[in-house]
Amino acid sequence: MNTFFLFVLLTLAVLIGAYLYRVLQGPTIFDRVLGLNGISTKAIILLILIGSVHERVDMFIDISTGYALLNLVGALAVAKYLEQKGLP
Amino acid sequence: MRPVSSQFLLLKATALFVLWIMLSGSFNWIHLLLGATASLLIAWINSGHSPFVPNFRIWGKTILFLPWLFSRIVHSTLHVTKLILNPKLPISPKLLHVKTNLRNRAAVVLLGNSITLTPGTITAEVDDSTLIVHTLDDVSSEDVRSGRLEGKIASVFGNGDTSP
Amino acid sequence: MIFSFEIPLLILLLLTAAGAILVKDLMSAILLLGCYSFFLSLVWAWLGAVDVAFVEAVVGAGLATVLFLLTLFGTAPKDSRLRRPPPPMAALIGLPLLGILLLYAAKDLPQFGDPNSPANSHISPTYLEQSFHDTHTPNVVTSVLMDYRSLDTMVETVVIFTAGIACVLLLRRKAS
Amino acid sequence: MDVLAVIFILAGLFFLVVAAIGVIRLPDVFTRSHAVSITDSLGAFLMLIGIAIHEGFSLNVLKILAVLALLYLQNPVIAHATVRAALRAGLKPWQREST
Repeated sequence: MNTFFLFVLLTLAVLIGAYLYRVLQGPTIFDRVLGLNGISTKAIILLILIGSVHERVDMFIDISTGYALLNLVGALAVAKYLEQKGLP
Repeated sequence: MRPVSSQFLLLKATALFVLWIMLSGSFNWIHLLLGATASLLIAWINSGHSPFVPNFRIWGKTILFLPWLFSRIVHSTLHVTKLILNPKLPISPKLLHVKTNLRNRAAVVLLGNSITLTPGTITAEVDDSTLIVHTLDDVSSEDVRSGRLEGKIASVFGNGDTSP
Repeated sequence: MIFSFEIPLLILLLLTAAGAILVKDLMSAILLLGCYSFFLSLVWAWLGAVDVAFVEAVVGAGLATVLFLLTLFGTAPKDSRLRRPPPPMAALIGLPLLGILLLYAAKDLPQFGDPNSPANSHISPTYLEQSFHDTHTPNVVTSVLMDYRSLDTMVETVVIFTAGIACVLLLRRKAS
Repeated sequence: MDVLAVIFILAGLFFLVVAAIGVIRLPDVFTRSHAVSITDSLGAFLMLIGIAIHEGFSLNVLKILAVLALLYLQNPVIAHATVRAALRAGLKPWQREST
């Protein structure tokens, strides 16, 4: 089972690379924001998976919950900022 | 400032308290007391912000609505998956202006959220009676254009659409 | 097995850091820094340092992004593009040399998780066994931070408090 | 039990891969946001349910379900905020040239 989880973790890391390409490359700033949102969803999944590998899921879920809640605040702040300032 | 609905306050405090128990995982009485105090305090501090007055009668119907929404999500996810994996990328994105007859603000919020949650359609702008929806192609926007989703939500909220 | 997931994470970390330095406008740099601290928190989580990962995720990825954005709100002119001079020659040569030196020195450090290293054979067991007897605090991390290192933590708190006051003074709405 | 968990996780992984391909392939912000919403809706759901099955019944399952509910509540809000900001900033949605 651990080998399987490692495989899933590595695949997710590669997928994060795809989103990171969008963040680094993205023609507009909104592509970057979108990539960041995708990465943060993966982050939550990855944290829980890592917890499952370490068999301490309870602690890792607390991290992912906190991360998800603050991610909402951050993403809304970014969107608000871009709405007011327009395209850079 | 509108008067604080005590029902709503208690509801918020209960939700926060459940979150507290889940995160702490301890049933020690001092932890429970601290959690209850903190959640009541937070709910009281934040009581001035919410424009919604909860309507407990529709909750059962809302929970019944969710499985239907989930089936639509699965359906359109499969559709969008086919679109993306198709080498020719047969998409024809466009912006739709959708008029809605829903007058209840909570209903409009639920409509917008359901549209966004379904892959293939995303709410780009919400006005009082118009939603601007971006769609990936005509198949994925069928529920929105035919008014099926709106009909379902209207039936959740009953026909008492009079309260704005 | 422990190292095979770190390598892709570290590659992502390096890419993000390079991107944050090379990117052309401040907003993108902020987003990339958010990404960066998220990857860092994943590395901490993978190493088993859960509380460090928690702080990194909450403060680094969440709070710092919002604070940077508030700063941009308050200060940025219309054009927030970065114009940076080319790096000085000394830095271009000196920093890689320093990095190589550090890597060379790191070879002599004990292996990660080595049970015979001094940290694991003397210090950690002492703290783990004695801290409750000394301080009556159930959490070892808390007892180290708040009791053994209390002066250090107090001065840190002073620094953070000062920074907080400065933030409030800068960001508060003008009374008009 | 573990077989079921593996099936769920692999199915979730499939949708995550599709979403990543979509994020790379699709032409503009609006269409890409659809690809991201696949991840949020079904990929994360299947993945987290798989992990919950693997964990067996305990308080952790409740926590995982809470994270899932949180994702379902917040992701539409984030996607909507981003797309609205893009629209208000004056970005034009991509359209096929031939039509």
